[in-house]
Formats: sequence, C-alpha cells, structure tokens
Amino acid sequence: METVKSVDLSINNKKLKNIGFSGLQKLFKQSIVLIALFLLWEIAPRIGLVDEAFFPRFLNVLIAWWEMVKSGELFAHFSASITRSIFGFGLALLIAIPLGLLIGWYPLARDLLNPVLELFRNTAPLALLPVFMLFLGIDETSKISIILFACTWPILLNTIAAVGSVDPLLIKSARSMNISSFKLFYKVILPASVPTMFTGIRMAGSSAILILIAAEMVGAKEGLGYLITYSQYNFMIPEMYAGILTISVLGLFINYGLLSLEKRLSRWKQDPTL
Amino acid sequence: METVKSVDLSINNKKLKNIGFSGLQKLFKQSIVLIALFLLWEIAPRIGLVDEAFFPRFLNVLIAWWEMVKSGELFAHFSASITRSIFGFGLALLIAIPLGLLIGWYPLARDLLNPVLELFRNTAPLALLPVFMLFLGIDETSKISIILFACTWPILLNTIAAVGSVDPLLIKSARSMNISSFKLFYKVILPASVPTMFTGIRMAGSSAILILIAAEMVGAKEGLGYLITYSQYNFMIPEMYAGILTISVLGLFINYGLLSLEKRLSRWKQDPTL
Amino acid sequence: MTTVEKIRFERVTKSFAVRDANKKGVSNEYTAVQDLSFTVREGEFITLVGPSGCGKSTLLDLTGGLTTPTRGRILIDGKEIAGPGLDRGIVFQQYALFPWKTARGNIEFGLEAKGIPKREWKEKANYYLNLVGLSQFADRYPHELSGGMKQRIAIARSLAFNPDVLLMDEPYAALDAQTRESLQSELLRIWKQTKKTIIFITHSIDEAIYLGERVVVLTGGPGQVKEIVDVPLKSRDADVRSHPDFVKIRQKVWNLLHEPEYIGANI
Amino acid sequence: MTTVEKIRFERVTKSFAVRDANKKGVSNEYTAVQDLSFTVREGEFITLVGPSGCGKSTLLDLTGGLTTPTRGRILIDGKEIAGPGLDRGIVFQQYALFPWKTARGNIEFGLEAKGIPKREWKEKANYYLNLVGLSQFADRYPHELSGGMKQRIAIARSLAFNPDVLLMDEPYAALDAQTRESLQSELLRIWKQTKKTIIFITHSIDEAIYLGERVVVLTGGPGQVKEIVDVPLKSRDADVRSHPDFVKIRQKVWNLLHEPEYIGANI
Amino acid sequence: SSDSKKAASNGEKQDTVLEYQVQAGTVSFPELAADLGYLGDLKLENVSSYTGGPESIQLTATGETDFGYAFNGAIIKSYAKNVKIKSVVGAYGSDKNTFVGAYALEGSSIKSAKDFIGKKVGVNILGAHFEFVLKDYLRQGGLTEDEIKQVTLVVIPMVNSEQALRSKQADVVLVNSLPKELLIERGEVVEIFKDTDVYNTEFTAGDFFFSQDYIEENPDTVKQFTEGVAKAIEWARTTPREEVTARFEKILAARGEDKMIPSLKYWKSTGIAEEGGLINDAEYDTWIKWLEKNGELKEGQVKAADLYTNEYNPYAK
Ligand SMILES: Nc1ncnc2c1ncn2[C@@H]1O[C@H](COP(=O)(O)OP(=O)(O)OP(=O)(O)O)[C@@H](O)[C@H]1O
Ligand SMILES: Nc1ncnc2c1ncn2[C@@H]1O[C@H](COP(=O)(O)OP(=O)(O)OP(=O)(O)O)[C@@H](O)[C@H]1O
Ligand SMILES: [Mg+2]
Ligand SMILES: [Mg+2]
Repeated sequence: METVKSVDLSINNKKLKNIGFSGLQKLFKQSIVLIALFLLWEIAPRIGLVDEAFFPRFLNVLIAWWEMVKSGELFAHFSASITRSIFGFGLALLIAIPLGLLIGWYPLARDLLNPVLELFRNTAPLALLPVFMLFLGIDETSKISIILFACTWPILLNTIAAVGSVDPLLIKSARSMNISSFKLFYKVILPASVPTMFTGIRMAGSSAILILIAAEMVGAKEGLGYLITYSQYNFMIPEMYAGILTISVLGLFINYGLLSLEKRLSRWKQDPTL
Repeated sequence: METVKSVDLSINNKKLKNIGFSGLQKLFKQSIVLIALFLLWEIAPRIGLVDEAFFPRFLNVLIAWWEMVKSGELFAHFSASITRSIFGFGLALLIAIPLGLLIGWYPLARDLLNPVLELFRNTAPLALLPVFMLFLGIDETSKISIILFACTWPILLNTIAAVGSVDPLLIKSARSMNISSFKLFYKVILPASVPTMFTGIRMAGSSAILILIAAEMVGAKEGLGYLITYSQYNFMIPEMYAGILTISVLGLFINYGLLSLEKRLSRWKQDPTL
Repeated sequence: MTTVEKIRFERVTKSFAVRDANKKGVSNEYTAVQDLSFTVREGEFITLVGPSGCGKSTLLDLTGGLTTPTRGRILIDGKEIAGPGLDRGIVFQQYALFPWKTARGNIEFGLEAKGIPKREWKEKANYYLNLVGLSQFADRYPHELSGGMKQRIAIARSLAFNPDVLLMDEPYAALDAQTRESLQSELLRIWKQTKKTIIFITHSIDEAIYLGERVVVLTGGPGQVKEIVDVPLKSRDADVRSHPDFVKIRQKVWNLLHEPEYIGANI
Repeated sequence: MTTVEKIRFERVTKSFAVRDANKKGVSNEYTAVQDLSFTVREGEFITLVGPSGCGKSTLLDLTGGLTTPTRGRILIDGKEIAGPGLDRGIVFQQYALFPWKTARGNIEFGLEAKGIPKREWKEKANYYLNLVGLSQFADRYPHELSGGMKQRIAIARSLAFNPDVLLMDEPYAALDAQTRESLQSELLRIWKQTKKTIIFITHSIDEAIYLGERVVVLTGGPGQVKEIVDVPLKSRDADVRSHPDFVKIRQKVWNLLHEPEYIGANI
Repeated sequence: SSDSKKAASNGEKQDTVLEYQVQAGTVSFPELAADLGYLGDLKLENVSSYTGGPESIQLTATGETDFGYAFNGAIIKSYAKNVKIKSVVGAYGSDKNTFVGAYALEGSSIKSAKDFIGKKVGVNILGAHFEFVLKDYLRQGGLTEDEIKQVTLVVIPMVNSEQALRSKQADVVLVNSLPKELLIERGEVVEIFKDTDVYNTEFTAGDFFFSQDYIEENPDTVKQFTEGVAKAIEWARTTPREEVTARFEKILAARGEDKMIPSLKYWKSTGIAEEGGLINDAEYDTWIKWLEKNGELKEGQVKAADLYTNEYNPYAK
C-alpha cells in the first residue's frame, strides 16, 4: 500500500537540466554584487576617485598576484601560513568544544572558569603579542598560540550557547534511558548543538586566517601576514593588496568548506523558511 | 481549588539568608581561579621566572593603574575609547541584525549578498587600516568604522544562524495567522533567536573593545588603544599592562551587562540542565 | 442550513520529496494525499477521520495556505488559496505555542494578528482563558503547563482569533473525558452562534459523529476520500450518544475504517 | 498474579516555583501533586486517569527519576529512586524523538543505551518498526512523519528498550481507532509474555479499563488519589467492552471523574 | 645563539652564531660586514623580521636574539626601566643626505615654527625620534610650552604618511628613509625643516646593542662583531655610493629580495656621524636632557656613559 515510487529517468533528466539552468542563474546571482565590487575597485583609481599610488587598480593587484604565484613566492608564504592556521585552529577545536560543553553543562565549571575565561576573552590578541613573545619566544609556538587564542573564543562561546538551547525534552528523554553524561554530550547535546556550534567554528575558521597578520608580526620570516606587512612597509602596494586578497579568498574557501560540512551534519534539519 | 499560595515571610527570610550564604560561596567559587591567576602574576616576576622589566608584578601594574586613575589620565583615555566603541557597536547592531534577518530569511538576499559579505568578513580589519584611512581619513570616522566593521560579523553570522534554528512549527503557526513578514521577524523570529543572537552580540561587544588597539593605532591622540601602544613604545610596561587590564575589565563589564540583558529577554526559557 | 459552497477541494494531490534509503543523494516522491475532491458548505461543521499518516494534517496545511498542492487546487469562496489569510485559523496537532509568551500572551498574539485594538485584548483573553478553564494559569509560560493545558491554550488562541473558517487538528486529543465533553459543547455553541465553517480532525469516531454534520472518512496510503457520511442528528445533547441513530452511524464509520484495504496498511 | 510490591509512592508531594503575576520577582509555590500514596505490584498493569493538569506527567517524571519529590519518597524494589535507571523506560506525552535521527536511529538509540550489542540492533529495530506498522518509514526523519507516526516510533523505542517498568504517558492519544486497538492488544501480549510492570496514563476511560488491572483515579488541583478501581475482568477480547462488568466499571470511573469536586476545577 | 649563555663560564667556546632580525628591504651593517668578510668565523642567523626598536630591545634582553638595534631614546628609556643592554656601535643616523624631514604640501601656509600652532602633525610614534625633533624645532622657533601644546601630534605609521598628507588629513608629516624619498619624488611638497638643522650637526641616532649578560659571557664574540661592523661602516662611509649599493644589491638578491633592489637607488649615505660608528656622550645626552626636561626621567637618573661602550670598537682612540 505504499507509494514510495522512484521518480523515473525522464523526470530526473528534466531535473538535471533544471539544475543546470537554475544553477547558472544562482551562480549569476551570487557573483553579480561581487563583480560590481571588483569593477568599482578597477574604476575608482582610473577616474581619479582615489590616488592610484595608494589604492591600485584591481587588475594591477591581480597582475602582482599572478607574478607572485608564478615565482612560487606566494605558495611559500601560503603554506607557512596555512600550516600555522590549521594547527592553531585544530588545537582550538580540541580545547574549546569540550570546555564549552563542560561550562555549558556543569554550573561548577561555569562558576570556576567563567571569570578567567571572560577576562582572557576580553584581552586583545594584539595587546598580548609582547606577552606571547616573552613566554613562548618568537618561533612557531608563539604564532600558533596566538591563533589558538583567537580561535578559542568564538567556538567556546557558541558551544556554551548551543548547550543552553538544546530542547530540554530531548535531554529528559535521553536521561530517562539512563545514559552516561559522556554519552549525553556525545549523542544528544553535540548533534543538537551542531548548527549553533558551527557558527562559532566558522567564525573561528576566519579568525585563524585573519589573526595571521598579527601573529606573523611577531618574528616571522614568511607567511601571508608577513607578506602583507613586508609589502606595506616597502611600498609594494599591489603586492600588499594581493596578499590581503589571498587571505580573504582563503578564508572564503575555508568558510565554504565548513559550511558544507555543517550541511552534511545537519541534513536532518527542516528548513524553517519552508 | 487552586493551590497557588504565596510563600510566607519566614520562608522568604530563610531563602534570603540562604542566598546570602550561597551567594558568598558562589562569589568564592567564581573568584578563586582568578585570584590564583593574579597571584601567579605577582609571583612569577618576583622569583625571576620572567624578566620583571617586561613583565612587571601585578601589584606594580595596579599601582601604575591607580596613578593613572588619580591623575585623570585613564578617564580621558577611557571616555575617548568608550565613545568610539559604543558608536561602532551601536551602528553594527543597527546594520547587522536586520541584514542577518534578511539573509537568513530571503534566499535572494542570501544569494546576492553572501559572497561579498563573506569576502569582507574574511578580510582582516588590521589589513584594512590603510584603506579605511584612505577613504575615511584619520579622524573619528575611520576609527568608528573599523569598530563597526569588526563588530558586524559576529552579530551577522549569529543572527543568520539564529533564524535558521527557529522551530519551523512556530513559524507555521504565526504564518497561519496571516501576520506580515515584518511582524513575523519582530514577533517570532527575533524572540526565538534571542539566545543565539546574543552570543553574537556578546562577541561583538568584546570586539568593539578589542579592536580599539588597532583602531587607535592610527591618528589617535587618546584612547585606551593609544595608551597601550604609546606605553609599549616608551617602555612604560606597567602602564601598558594597566591599559590592557582596563580594556579587559571593561570588556568583562560589557559582557556581564549584555548577559544580564539576555537573561531578562530569555526569562521564558527552561533550563535545559534541569 | 445554507448550501452556499465555502471550500472546494479539486483533485488535490500533495507529494513530498524523501531521500532514498538505499541510494545516496537520490530522492523519491512520496504522495501523501492523492486526487482528493470534496466540498464544504458555508457554515458547515465537517469532521475528518482516517488512519494515522493518511494525510489529514497535510490537508489542513494546504487549506491554511501554508503549503501548496502538487497538483489540483483548493478554492475558498470560489477563489484559489494564495496563502494564509485572516479568514482561516488553525489549531495545530502539536499546539505550536510561542515559548516566550505566557498563556495570555499567546492568546493576545492571535488578537494582535487579527488587528483587534489593544484595549480589548485583556477582556477577550480573559474570556477565552475562562472558557478553557485556565484563568488561573494566564501568566504561566508554556513549559510550565501540562500537555492538556497547552492544547487548551492553543484552542483558546484560535477561538479568540475568531476566523471564518476554523481548522482544528485533533484539538481534544490530550484532554480528559470531562474537559473534552465540556469543550465539545462549547465549540458547538460557538459554531451555532457564529455560523463558522469548521473542519475538525479527530481519531475518536464518537467525537466525529457528535460534532460533525458530515464525517469525511479518508483511506490511507495515499490519502483519498473513501466516503462522506451524513449525520442527520437533530439534537446534540450529551445523551445523544446512546440514540439508536447515533449507534448506527458509529457502526457505519467503524466499519468503513475497518475495511480490508486498511488491514496491513499501517499495522 | 504475584503480590510482591514493585513501586511504592509514600506521601509524595511535588511543588514548582512559579512567578507571581502581580508582584515582580516574587515566586510562589505551586503544588502539582500532594501527599500521594499508593503501591504497584510486580508485573501489574496499572492505568492512571485524572483531569488535565492533575499531575499525571509529573508523577511519571518522578517515577522515572527525572525530578525529585519535594516531600515524600518513591521506592522501587524497596529502594528509594536516586535517578533514571535502565529498569525504567518512559514514553513521553510529547514523543521526544531526536530530530537528527531517523525513525530507525531513534529506536537504535534506545538499544544502544540499554547496552544491546550492535549486531542485534538491526533485527530488533526491524521487529519493533514492524510491530508499530512503520517498516516503510524506517529512514524518515521525525519532521517527515505524521503525528501518529512519531508517537508510534516513541512507543517502539521504549518497547525495544525493554525495561522492567514501562511508564507510558498517553501513548495512544494521537492514534486512530484501529491502530490504537491493535497496539493495545500488542501491548497486552508483550505484558503477558514479559511480565513487565506498566504504568499507563490515558484520558480514555475505556482504554484505562480495558488495559489496566487497576485504575487509579486522581483528583485535580493538587493531584491526589481519589480511588483505586479494581478491574476483575478475566478476558480481554475486543468484545469485552460490551460485557456488563466492563460497562459497570466504566460507569463507576465515569462517575468518579464527574463528581462535584471536579466541577469548576478546570472548566 | 641563546644557549650560549653558559658557554664562557664553562670555559667552552663562545657563541659564533648570532641570531638577529632582518629588516626587510634594507641591508644592515652586520650583514654588510658578513658579506665583506669582516666577521671572520661569526655567522648571522635570521630568526625573524625587524618590526621596531622596542621589540628588538625586548628580544635581545630576553635572549631571543643576540643583538638588536633601536633609537637611542628608546635605549635610554629601557635602561631607565632596568633593561640590561649595552650599545656597542652605531646603527643609523642623520647626515646631510640621510635625515628626518618635515614636509607640507606646496602652497601650505606653514613656513616656520609659529605657523604650526593649531595644526596637525603626523609622526610615526609618539615619544620617539620624530617627536623629539619636532618639539625641539618648535622650541627653537620660540614657541612657549603652551603654544607647543596647541600643535596636534597624531600617530601615522610612516607608510601612511604621504597618503595622510596628500589627502590633507595632516598638515605636516615627519618622515625619513624610503617613505621620505618617495614623497619627495612624487613632488608637490615643501621641506620645512630637517633634524640635522635642528641640532645643527650630523649625529648617529640609533645603536646596535647586546644584553649585558651576553657581553659578559661572550666578550670575544662581541669584540669580533663590533670590529667587523665598525669596519663595514667605515667601508660604506668611504666607498663610492654606486659601489656600496651594488654590494647591497648583491646581498638583497642573496636574501631573495630582488623586488627591493630598485629602491636601493634611494640610498644616499650611512647617516653615521662618527668614524667606525663610534658612539659619543652627546648622542645620548641630547635625548637624556630632552627626557629630563619633559619629566620622563629624573635628573641624573641615567648617565650616557652607562649606556654604551666603545671598548670593542677598533676606531676608539
Ligand atoms: N515534510 C514531509 N516530508 C516527507 N513526508 C511527509 C512530510 N510531511 C508529511 N509527510 C508524510 O505524509 C503522510 C501524511 O502525513 P500527515 O501528517 O498529513 O498525516 P496525518 O493524517 O495527519 O496522520 P496522524 O493522524 O498520524 O497525524 C505521512 O506518511 C507522512 O510521513
Ligand atoms: N516546570 C513547571 N513549572 C511550574 N508548574 C509546572 C511545571 N510542570 C508542571 N507544572 C504544573 O503542574 C501541574 C501538573 O502538570 P502535569 O503535566 O503533571 O499534568 P498532567 O496530569 O500530565 O496533565 P495533562 O493530562 O494535561 O497532560 C500543572 O498544573 C502544571 O501547570
Ligand atoms: Mg496529523
Ligand atoms: Mg501530562
């Protein structure tokens, strides 16, 4: 008596075509504002709206970028940076998620740790540069630590918030099955928290990249942050913008990666706009 | 046939006493780790764990702080900074919340704006300093803009996430009453989103303070960020730490303010740990 | 009784896309209701019965304008439904109260949506709170209410919303016998007074017959109209249930719902 | 029938703190159940009826160990309840399915919690899915199921969990007559086979008498035991409902629930 | 290297690998010395890039790097705060070709010190070289302390100075080195004063330093280093400009900084006043007095002689 019938191939084909067309349309919609922005960037210096010496045309930035790609210079900076970012980000995940669950769940942990964590959270990584240098030296440790420091807060805060917004009935239901606290975290609170937590994770993903500029101000010899400061101090303005753009685009990719991971993990969700 | 009976005074008194004692206990729990941290800070330079010239004792920092308070210097910096922060933060709220609701709700807005916003979100405010200066000068406008820029992203992202996690049944229920889109936002999505959104707002509140150091690096004559950089460059290390501490504590107060506001706004929530 | 047509279902079909369990990324089409046609007269009290999962709630969503049919159309007053409207009000199967509003706040939400001036809210809310017996619980938040209380608040909200067409999805399922009977007669009273058109879903055959002028019996998988049973009862006193006509109709509906095509459909 | 005592409620009182509507910041104490005492024998099927809001769900939470009594105590096998346990399973009034797990996943969650080895999951889940008639819907997420289907999954989960004591809060409220009847007999079969102790809340007097060996009638505001009605029926065929004994008991429970103290309590 | 601390006391060989910070786009005298072969068996190891004097002082004092350099004013301030470093040889300074200048746009009303009142002046860091020069210029121009307070100093990183000046966000900016040359090259600016005029002398403004601990433990290394650097300074002071920049070009290329080679054309001179980078009391006393007058140092708190030593410099008489 079931009517779960597979849609036949012809319909599938139609759908595919539809996707082809609507996909194109979507791509267009998604890029139109971006393209407008880049056009503006190209035009503004051309018509003298801004001084080209300080704000080069978009094309010149692209050329500088391509030169650096060809010479392999960009890749060297890129890989130095990405390694640091991944380490810092990964450590932040390992630390902040369990800590967030702990604080979100146990009032004692909250009472004990919150004040210190809040104090640290409200301390600018930039201001802490000298302190990091003092305690951790100027090698990789201090750079990764700064990234770790910056990534921790968004994950922590969102994890705590996520725990707080889990439907109490679900927790009740799981507890009625006498599962252990650990399982409760792992099997109920974690999946229920995915959407909120991922907001924090995505924000941390950006931080991991953005903080490079500060982190690589401390005794760096390579890295995208170093490239940017270096270019700026030596008036290689197109190169500087090329560096900034690289960081932005890198952040963009990481963001989309995390987004699609989130989508996979929250496939079960009903679209609220439906 | 109701048993809603007011608890009599004697019980209330007992409760009050209880609060007095458990409040003390809570205060103790909340401050113990913090106190340990400050003790460590005092001791580390004393026993030569770190060079006192670069990492002064906590007490010396406090003394420097008190000197600056007495001379009125700190207040001048403080009020300059707080004004900027409040403006930037306020503008960010005004911009990011409606924008986040829009993007969270309308697929068209999402398709059009997301790429540009993501690109900007992944651009370090620090890297944008010269651009802000170029377009907005070196006076208040550019400083407030940087704060605005930094505050926007956490609010925006969390608002979008919050919209996505509203119970679809509630939306259905409200829509069945044929209320306008605006009312739907204002009356349903906004209150349902409060907890998640506030995480973003709190993070933005911190950003508003933290970014001061970057914002006040250029063209500033006063402000806590200026105080910190100035002290650092001039080897007034206790003053520098006093500045950092002031920013952290300020951030802490803002955070607790926002927290209690959130608590007021989400009084209706059931404690999930119950 | 008027014979003006109020709602017309015209070969309404609703399908959902569901993931294929075996093949990843493929979705199948699942038809919840298929080619469903019937009409509801203006001012009529119609009840809907059918096996679990046969598409009753789906039908209510469609009538409320919250989803659109995959095929076919639904007309109200001769016009195709374009979306939700002030003329229709829904009581959802799962109450759907706003957790950040108190019982009173939830009722007032409906009043506000309807555009009732603010000064009348208090009085109206009190009236309906009293009607469902929850005056004392006006200031409780939903999570502080029992299941049946939540359901009653949802009923109060929709009654206060005072729509032309009232769509109710098992509104009395969580109520004890006495409260249920009392709210049944209240609903009948309101219906007689205001001449609303009511579509009422229930699993209780007794309730369907006691309340409805006609009982629409649906088949499951996918939902289709099996038969529409007329209920030509003149009175609706409490003891009508033991009236021979009532017993006869009950037997008929019972038989319809127990016919072989159901056997194995869900159980 | 054994007479070993399984659960004992000893003057159980549960109060909640609720905000005072008029005075800000002040909370009052609201007593949901008061001085409630009765015992449940091992292997007994006991049903609970009472007006909406009288504290039935609260009582189940207490028995499940999810909340603690304000005063009094509850003993299971002579020991005071310290928290949830594998010996008790609950079907909640509002289903409480995990939205990120499919129907099958929800059942398997219970199996895992119980510590059943993984290789047995599939077979066990299939068995219970089939029992509640939802084999075809195994891979749907809760939001893709109808209200009755969700409720049946919650029932399947708790049956698969296979606890000593089964606590069920209006488990059949959202089911159509036929599915309900069929699940009633399934439950009776399982009960007879496994000799579980079952506490079953319902608003249907018929159901309470048909299933229960004893029917506990509660009064409302605050909840207290009014009377415990014995159901000395030997058979439980479908047509037992027209048996004169059955009709007599039904009348008795109906009368208990309609006694004056209820009038005005909630309606 | 930093693990050399105990080398001397143990009678072991002293440190031969010197950790330091490279300033991107620039060739420092130790690098020149190494390239010229003046450092002997000493090796330089780049541990990171130079981002400023205060940081360089911290890193050297805490042993992260072995030597560093900074503005003499910063060295004074750090010494006053118990940072134990000692200068050994000059690092940079001002002469008639290399100096700090103050610039306004052409047609600006600012001509002399009096015109600065009520105007905005951009300096890279407050409390450092540029501010010292500016204030001294204003004082010499006859402004009272009150009038000087009416001159608004704003912090503008040097890379942004030109931008700030041209977009009229600052009325005057103080710049040196590459930013200054680029500013002049693009034209339409007028020079109002330069630091060599204010002090009426060429002077070394910043020195290379070691931590006192390091000097104690590696006296031979320090001597060898100072000798090499001093000789390199002398070489750069006396060799024709083209030959020096050609050498710089080679060093930059070896460091992989080919892109910076074109800007070597802006290199004019060493800026080092004394032979072999010898340090003298006056170079510190100027700033000590300035700081004393400004109330940042107590009278006699710091003496120039405590801050430096020419002991290792072969040019010392
Ligand atoms: N969003 C959805 N996606 C996929 N299938 C759905 C969705 N919503 C409903 N269905 C399916 O449509 C069918 C009808 O569902 P509906 O909720 O209308 O049933 P119902 O008649 O109200 O049942 P009940 O009496 O149990 O509430 C069910 O088989 C259900 O699984
Ligand atoms: N968290 C809470 N805070 C305050 N009051 C509560 C809370 N939970 C339940 N109550 C109150 O306790 C009483 C009993 O609630 P309970 O849910 O046990 O009723 P019930 O017998 O299950 O009713 P129903 O048949 O409607 O489900 C109700 O008056 C309810 O308002
Ligand atoms: Mg339904
Ligand atoms: Mg209940």
